[in-house]
Amino acid sequence: MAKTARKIKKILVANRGEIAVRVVRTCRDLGIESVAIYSDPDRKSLHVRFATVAYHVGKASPKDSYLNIDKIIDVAKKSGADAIHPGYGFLSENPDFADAVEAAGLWLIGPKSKSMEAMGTKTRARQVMIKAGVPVVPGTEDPVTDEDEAKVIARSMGFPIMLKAVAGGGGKGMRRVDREEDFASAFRMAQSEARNSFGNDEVYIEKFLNQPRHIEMQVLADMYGNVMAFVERECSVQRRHQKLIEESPSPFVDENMRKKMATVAKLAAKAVDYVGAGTIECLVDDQKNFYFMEMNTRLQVEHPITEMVTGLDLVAEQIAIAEGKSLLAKEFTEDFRGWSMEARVCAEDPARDFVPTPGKVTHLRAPGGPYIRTDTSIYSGSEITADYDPMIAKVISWGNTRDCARERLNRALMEFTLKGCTTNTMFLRQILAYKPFVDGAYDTGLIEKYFRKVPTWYKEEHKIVALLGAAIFNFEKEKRLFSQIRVGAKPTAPNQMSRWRATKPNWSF
Amino acid sequence: MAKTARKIKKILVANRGEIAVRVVRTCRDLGIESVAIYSDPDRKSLHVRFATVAYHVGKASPKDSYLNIDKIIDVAKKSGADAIHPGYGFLSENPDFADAVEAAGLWLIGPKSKSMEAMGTKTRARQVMIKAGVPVVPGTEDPVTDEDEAKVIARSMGFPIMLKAVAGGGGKGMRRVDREEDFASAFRMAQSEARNSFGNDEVYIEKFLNQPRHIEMQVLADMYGNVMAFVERECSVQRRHQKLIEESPSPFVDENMRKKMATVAKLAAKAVDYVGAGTIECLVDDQKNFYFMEMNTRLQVEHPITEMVTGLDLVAEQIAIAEGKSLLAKEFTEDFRGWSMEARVCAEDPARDFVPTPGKVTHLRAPGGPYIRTDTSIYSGSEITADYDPMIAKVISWGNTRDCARERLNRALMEFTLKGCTTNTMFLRQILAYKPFVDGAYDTGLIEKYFRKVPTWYKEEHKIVALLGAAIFNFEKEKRLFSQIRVGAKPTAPNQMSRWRATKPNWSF
Amino acid sequence: MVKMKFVAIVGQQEHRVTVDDHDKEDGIYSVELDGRVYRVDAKTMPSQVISALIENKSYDIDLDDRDQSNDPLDGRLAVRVRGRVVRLEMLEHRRKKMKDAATAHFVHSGTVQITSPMPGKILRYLVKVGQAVKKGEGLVVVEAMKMENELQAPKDGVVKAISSAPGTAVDGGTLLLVIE
Amino acid sequence: MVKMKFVAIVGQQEHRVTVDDHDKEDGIYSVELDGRVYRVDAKTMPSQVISALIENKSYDIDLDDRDQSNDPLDGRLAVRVRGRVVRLEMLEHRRKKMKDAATAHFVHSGTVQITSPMPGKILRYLVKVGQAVKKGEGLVVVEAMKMENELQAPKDGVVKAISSAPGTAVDGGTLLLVIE
Repeated sequence: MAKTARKIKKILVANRGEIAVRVVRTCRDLGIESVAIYSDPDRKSLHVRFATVAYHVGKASPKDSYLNIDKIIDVAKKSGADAIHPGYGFLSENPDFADAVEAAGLWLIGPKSKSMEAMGTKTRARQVMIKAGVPVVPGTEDPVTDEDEAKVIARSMGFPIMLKAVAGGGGKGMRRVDREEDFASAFRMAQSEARNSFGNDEVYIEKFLNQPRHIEMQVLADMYGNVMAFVERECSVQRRHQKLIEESPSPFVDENMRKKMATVAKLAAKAVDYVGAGTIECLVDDQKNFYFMEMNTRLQVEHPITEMVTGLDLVAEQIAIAEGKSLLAKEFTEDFRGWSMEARVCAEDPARDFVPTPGKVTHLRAPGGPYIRTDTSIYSGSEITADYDPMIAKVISWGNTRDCARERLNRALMEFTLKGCTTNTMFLRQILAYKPFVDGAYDTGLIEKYFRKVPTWYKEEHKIVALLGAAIFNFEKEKRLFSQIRVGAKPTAPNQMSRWRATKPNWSF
Repeated sequence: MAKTARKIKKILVANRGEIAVRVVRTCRDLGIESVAIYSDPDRKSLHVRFATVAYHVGKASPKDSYLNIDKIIDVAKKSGADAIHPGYGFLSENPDFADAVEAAGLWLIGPKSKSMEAMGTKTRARQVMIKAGVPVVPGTEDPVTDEDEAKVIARSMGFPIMLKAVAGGGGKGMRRVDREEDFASAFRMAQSEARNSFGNDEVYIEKFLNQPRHIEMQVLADMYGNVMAFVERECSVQRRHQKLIEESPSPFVDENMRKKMATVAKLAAKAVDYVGAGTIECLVDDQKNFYFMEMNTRLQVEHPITEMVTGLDLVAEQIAIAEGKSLLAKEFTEDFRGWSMEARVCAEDPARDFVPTPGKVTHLRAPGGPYIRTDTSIYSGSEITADYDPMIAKVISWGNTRDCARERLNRALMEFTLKGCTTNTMFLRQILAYKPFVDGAYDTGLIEKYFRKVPTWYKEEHKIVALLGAAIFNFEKEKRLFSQIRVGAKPTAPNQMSRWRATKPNWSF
Repeated sequence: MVKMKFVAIVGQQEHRVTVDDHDKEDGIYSVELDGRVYRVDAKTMPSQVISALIENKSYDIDLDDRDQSNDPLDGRLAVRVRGRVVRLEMLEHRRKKMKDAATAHFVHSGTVQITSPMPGKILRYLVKVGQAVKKGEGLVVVEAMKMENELQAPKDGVVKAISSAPGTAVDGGTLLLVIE
Repeated sequence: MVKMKFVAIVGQQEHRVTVDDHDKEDGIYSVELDGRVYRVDAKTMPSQVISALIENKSYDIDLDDRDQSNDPLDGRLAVRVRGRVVRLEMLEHRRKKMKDAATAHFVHSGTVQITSPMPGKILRYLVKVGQAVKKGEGLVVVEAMKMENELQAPKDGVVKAISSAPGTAVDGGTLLLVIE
């Protein structure tokens, strides 16, 4: 990239969790100082410990801390930061924040507020894209507010339909409705989630495509109107519209389709004068037709798989663009290598309807070995609080072939060992070994299909081993209890295998 | 690679530590079952926990366990393994073992015993190489046994000279002698180390080259006489002939030299009918002349840096070759990408003359993020025993440029957190930041040069922070002691910050 | 050498287990399960994990007793083996007898307590005290980790009590409401 | 609120440190070092690590007291900050006074004890009891982690005692021989 006059020396990372750690790492690699911010429960988080300096910004609730624009700008000034990296989520797509950063004389590592605005509400974005000649999913052009009116529109469109929060993103405020009788409750839930997540309860209706795939294009755009598109990411493995496993390239996309998608992605980015890293999410039907769904005007959670197949550091690219560097004329739709997959490890229990499982991490052993990357903010001794997202780690693999990347990811998830809360690693491994996924012949209905027949959570071998282990565990416990009785009922020492814990008295009425 | 009739289904890994874990990982990725062997102190090691099955083979002393050929062959048969991977060290270059494996009707993942023999003693290897037209370092053709005679030879060659164990490898039994008056003790130490390490106390004398670099060529050879050479590895960062930091490619080697070295490496491998993965180690003088030093007829510790720049899994390649597959006609001397570096993390204290620091690992946090790979067999709760090598982990980085790989490795070593024993991570980071290394202008004298002026182990800032931390630590300790006195001198609970440990009574006489 | 008998329940099935420890070697056990004897080399790892070699097969067995109350007759364990979680109850056989005797006298009432399955925040109640509810009807919405989770009625009945106000932070296991 | 005074020694230098804890907030301290006051937000991490924010600068401070004997007057700590190890002694000021008083009466003899710097095995002694040795002369070879380590005489003297036979496994700190 060409030399430029301005140089960023200190970056405030307006985020938490693995993405804050991720950004701090690149800052270190580039010799840039980093400023962490943290809420009450995050004081001991890894991003605070890894950053050069750290500032407290408020209580657990995001609006008091990670969404508190005034406070964050104040910390940026106080700490001497010259730029702010917003990560994903929180303020990353908030045009008011972008304006506030600019007004404070700081640089936002991201697009201008007007690009965010144009893409910020889904209905507005659809209008802009239609004008730019980008194909969009059939649906309402404007938000629908009245439940009965909405139901009429849905009926005329034909079920299944999708309800989507106008201000939405990241799968929140999104509901698929298959039958008219489910419409009312789904509409209310979508509105409620939208209000709680984005402070805006407007939703609109989209046609639900047949066997749709979720395929997205990463773009980078510099200040001089150059836009670069990358090899696609396939993100169809979703549960409740939350991505679980992503891969790049997609097993469904051929060279011709990739070229077309890249052209459209660049068109979309140019239509909103985009600067920085962004992603054009598309729905793709079984005929390889693709439709613009939304543009995420920030880094994606799944950006590492694009890094793995291109050798780039997308955070470093974001910083370079913010420093005013111009993009190389290189096409990463052709120049990519091998295959990469990412699995999102979440603190939730798939065997109990994915109930969240916050808790204290008593032991963590991250996977290792060839072509495995782990991005996480947890460690042995850290606390997974109920205040934030259940995603606690991303495990990323690379291989010369898809099968190779898949087997490595499977192995890495087997190695991933966390004690203190249940995670979804086994579920992720079951999906990786599930035939439609192995064959690359899947769509966003994969998880639902998987659950249509109740999965066997364990086999006879596992049951026998569990019984043997549990018997030995209790045998040792009984031996200890017995010896304590004999020497006079000393309390069991902490941190031994036995844990007769006193629980809180039950609430009574 | 071409299809073949034989397929390996179960591999016994005749090793321990990180390399055993490394091999088991590839077995998993390929769907091959693995058989671990372990000595008394290794029962809880990661390779035992990761393997499909595990067998005890004897006491801590290698000759009772990891060098016990009969026992290992016995386990291989009992477990139903069809092949043995020897890792590095231990039996990996032992022709008797290779013969025993073959005699038992098993496959060794490695070369034939006659190739090992030809390269097994340094003097023999030199003779074979001279015959094949490979340049060797000037020195004695035969072992020298008489101290006085040896001194005369050394004097005539001119100091500095190198004493090397004929059966040596891995830097053991190797001494540099700068002055005649140091010769006698060095000769005896080299003989003694050689005897203890290899059961053979023969040593020979080589001329010590001026500002020599240690650069080596990885080769792969199939059963059909095809040999493939790879981009070189630079391993000149050594302390007492133990490699500490390796990189690929070398900052010193240009395309022309690489081509020449590849040609010679293939010549060397072919001269001994080599099959499998091997490494031709060369000494290179400041005029870019290179001399054959030895061939390691097994996988190297530093093989991951070659993997990182080529995208291959060298263990998988070894297995494929053992299955009879033929090599692709691809030249990895040209087709490599970016730069990779490896640092060897050892349980030793550089500030106290690198004294070994075995102990119990109470906390481990492995580094993560983009382009960082960690190969290790330790974990929170594992034991680092004094019985084996002090190398406990390899941290490997990749980058598009050398600087990028170097900064990432530096960052990863900063993240590498181990409690329970002192490691050399800070020392490794100091070398990574040391100007001759940063400039790529270094030779095997780098570490010595670094220590010529006593390194500052810390700065004023670190001292102040250490004082503040220590004061708070003792403040809390005193508060606890005080409260205990008041409530009646209860013992301090374990696992709190304070640890007034009872030490063993001192030995008295 | 110590020998103990256990009764285990997995799902609906009952299993008999006898454990013997080795008199000389630490961490070596002879375990009889449903008539078959296994030699188990079991070593304790940090955080309630056992590294076991069972006929040389290597397993990490991860034992989680967090669901146990402080009742010594509560032998519930969640055991993870190669990623799979097996939920079971394992009790020394005399304890099991005590428990069975105690349970025999206990008559189940028609009361069901709805507790929070995870730590979180009560967002809103969808029912009122005295209201009749049908099986599957939404009762209360708990937010945890940014996801709204609707808890549904496990049976038809009437809401007898509501424990707390919306906005309250709750632990896993906290009583939210009672249906009779 | 508690306030304590400490005396610290780093190398040859002595430092005065006063620590105050905050009366309301846990883990907030006011520490005066050589006349300058620092506000330190110090949180305890597993394995004797403190995560400290000192004027917002973030440090992991890793405290190692393994070298301490069980003498309460032994305040030796190895403190690691950003990879650097600072060895120091930190004692509450009254303990320091007690220690100084005790040491004042202690007359150094010319005896030096040579202890093993690490766990390992005694390979061989290079000297005999009664033998005169010169500074820098090899005394004993200890093997640890496959490396032979020769321990050398720190001063001229005579070997007074040899503790153990070659082949013996030793811990770090085990006495190997005595020179007078």
